[in-house]
Amino acid sequence: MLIVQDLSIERLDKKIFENISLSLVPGNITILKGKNGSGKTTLLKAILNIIEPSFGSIYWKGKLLQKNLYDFYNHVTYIGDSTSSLKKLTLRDNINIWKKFFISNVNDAQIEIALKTLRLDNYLNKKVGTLSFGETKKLEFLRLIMENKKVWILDEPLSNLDEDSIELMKQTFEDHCGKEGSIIFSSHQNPGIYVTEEINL
Amino acid sequence: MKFLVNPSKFNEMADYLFRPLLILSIILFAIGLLFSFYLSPDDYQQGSTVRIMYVHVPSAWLALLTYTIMTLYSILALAFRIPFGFIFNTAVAPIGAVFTLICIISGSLWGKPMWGTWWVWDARLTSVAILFIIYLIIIFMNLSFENRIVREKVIAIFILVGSVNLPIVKFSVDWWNTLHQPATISKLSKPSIDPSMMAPLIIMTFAFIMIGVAIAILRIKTEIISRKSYLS
Amino acid sequence: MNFLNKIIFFYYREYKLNMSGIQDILTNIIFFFISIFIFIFSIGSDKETISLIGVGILWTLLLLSSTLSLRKFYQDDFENGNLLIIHLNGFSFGFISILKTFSHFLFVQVPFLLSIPIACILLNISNDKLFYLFASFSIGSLILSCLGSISSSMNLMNQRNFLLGSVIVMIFSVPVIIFSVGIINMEESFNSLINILFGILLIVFAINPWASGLCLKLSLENN
Amino acid sequence: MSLRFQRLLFILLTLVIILSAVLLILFNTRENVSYFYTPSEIDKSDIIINKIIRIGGFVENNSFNKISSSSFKFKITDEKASILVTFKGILPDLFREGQGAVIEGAFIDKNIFNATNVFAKHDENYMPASIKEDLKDTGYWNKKYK
Repeated sequence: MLIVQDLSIERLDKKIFENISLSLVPGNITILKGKNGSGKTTLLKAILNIIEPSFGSIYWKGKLLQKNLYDFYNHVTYIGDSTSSLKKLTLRDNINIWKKFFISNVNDAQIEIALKTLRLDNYLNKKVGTLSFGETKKLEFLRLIMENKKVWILDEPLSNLDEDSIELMKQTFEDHCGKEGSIIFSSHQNPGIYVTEEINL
Repeated sequence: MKFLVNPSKFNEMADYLFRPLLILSIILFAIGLLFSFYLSPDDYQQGSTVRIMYVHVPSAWLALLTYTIMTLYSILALAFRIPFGFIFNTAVAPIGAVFTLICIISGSLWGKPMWGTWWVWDARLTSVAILFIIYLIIIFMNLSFENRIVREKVIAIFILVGSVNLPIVKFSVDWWNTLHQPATISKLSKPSIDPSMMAPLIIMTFAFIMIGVAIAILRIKTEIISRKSYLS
Repeated sequence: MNFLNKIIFFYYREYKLNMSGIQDILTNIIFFFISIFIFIFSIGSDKETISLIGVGILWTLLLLSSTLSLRKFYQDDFENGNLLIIHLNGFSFGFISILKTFSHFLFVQVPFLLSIPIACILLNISNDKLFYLFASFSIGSLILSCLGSISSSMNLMNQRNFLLGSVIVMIFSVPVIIFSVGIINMEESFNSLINILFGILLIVFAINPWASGLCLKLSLENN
Repeated sequence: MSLRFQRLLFILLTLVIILSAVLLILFNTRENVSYFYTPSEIDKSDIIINKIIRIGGFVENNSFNKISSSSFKFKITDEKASILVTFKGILPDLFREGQGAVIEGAFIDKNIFNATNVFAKHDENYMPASIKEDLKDTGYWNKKYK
């Protein structure tokens, strides 16, 4: 249960955004809308306690975020604008690393299904560097599924994805919210996803 | 004491202080040079080569003093979030570098007659050379980071890490009985320097301090102005 | 318990990243031997001078290899966002820098240390010095890894002049080299010199998490 | 363990490590890492022939004799032991008997040290030449001030 109370951030005495408040209740989706450079990524980073807000505060489970930061991190997955899979290694290695490093309880069958739905299953032995950018972006969602944490914080998840991938994205968002998960993501176009709260920056 | 921490207060104090400081330093330099070249006697061992001491020793003190003050301001800036510390670091680094350079050049000029070589790989000399290169790195860092916030803080962290070298420079003479003579003035007992030679040394030190502070005031003011224009 | 697993699997990831192919280790060692050849050819191959400066050559190569591999520390993970993901996985930035320092020591410096005996034969260094060489090199390379971690974390946001990082490592490694070469020349005062080297290692190891951690947090904040 | 307590623990740990490291270094530098040995430290048994070392001490009085225009022979002493030194080259102008000096070179045999270069070491006392004369007449002059 994440609550952000009239957060405002200044960088080099330039106001990026002012008293933004939002609350992330399990089961709902929040979208951050705004033009490029309107501070969407800064807000997401502030929620992750990477950026220190100049005013306002963020609460997680009732306590100040700084107090129980690592408990918050246990429930959060973050997908940034850059693809985090290791280009030098094959897809299989990446999956192994993710499975081990995130100690994820997702079994191989589920990964198999996810790969099929993302249509990445025949690239298992290819190096990630050879995949197209769209495919590596889809790979990020595989990590999302493998970590399977409660809170998803996504930065521009729908950029350069093709039609049916966006369709697939909506599907996974609904499943996740169904299972008491919550999502906050930023997007500069209008994705047409059912959204419970909308923040315009 | 607010002007040591607050930029606008510093500006007021600076306008008020700068002119007298400059005049005073010129006067002190004149007297100091006069004393050190004509009015003070030769040394019983070294003869007139000892006069280099009147430039070498003050510049060495100033080099170390500048770095210690920069370390203090870095701690202030990082731990207590006082932005003036960053302004001070960027402004004063070249002044410290120049003092260290004067110290090294005058030292090697003095070393030639006394030790027989321009440069000896000796604990004190190497650590002063490292100090000089640390100053240079601080200046280069000022030029190589785009983002101002990152640049300031990384420089402050580097100054703190580099301050490990300060005690080495200070105590290198006592730790390793090296070629460089032990500290003359810092001895708690009667300083082993004759009053007639002490006078020019003190005058020259104050002259160096005055000129250093005057230039520092100028550079800090320009730094404050450049930051304001950058922001508006 | 799973915190320990996370650390083990962090090293599994580092192992995969650095040692994905044999060619990574081999290039390091080939680089090492070719530079020895260059030194020998340039200085002339009479046994006397080489054995005199053999240790100096080894140390310059160790320093060179640790400065060349500065990018391996944080630069790649920083660019593709993995640094943040590792942090979100429960490691504080200071702890990440400790892990990264050891991984750099394991995957860059250790192959180097293993090839010292062969280098000793090439450089005509007598075998009884081998123990001193190993002692001073293992502590020295750990110090260089810590310094490398500090300087590469400082240089994350420094686009224009990346060489500054290696200059920072070299400057702070001067006392290390003075003492470790001292160890090999003055065997009789071995235990006091090795203690000094160990003291330097403790200082650098204590400073590393704070300096690197702060720089990593700063770079992520202003990316 | 709350985050604040953990942070305090790390700060304490770092300080303890740094303190012990500084003590370790200070203790060991005090021992014998000297850029040069004094004559008494070099006992005759473990002299290693032609290993480059530095020796520091005072030039023994009336031990200095000039063999040729550029080669000299003198003794370095620290009032406990003295070493015969041969040197070819130009002596720094501060070099005199009774004056502190540091020589760099190697032992060519058990008791002759061949110096490659000589540095005149200057102690930290500065005193005008004139006062030296008065002190001499009044007899306060101690041997070291030569």
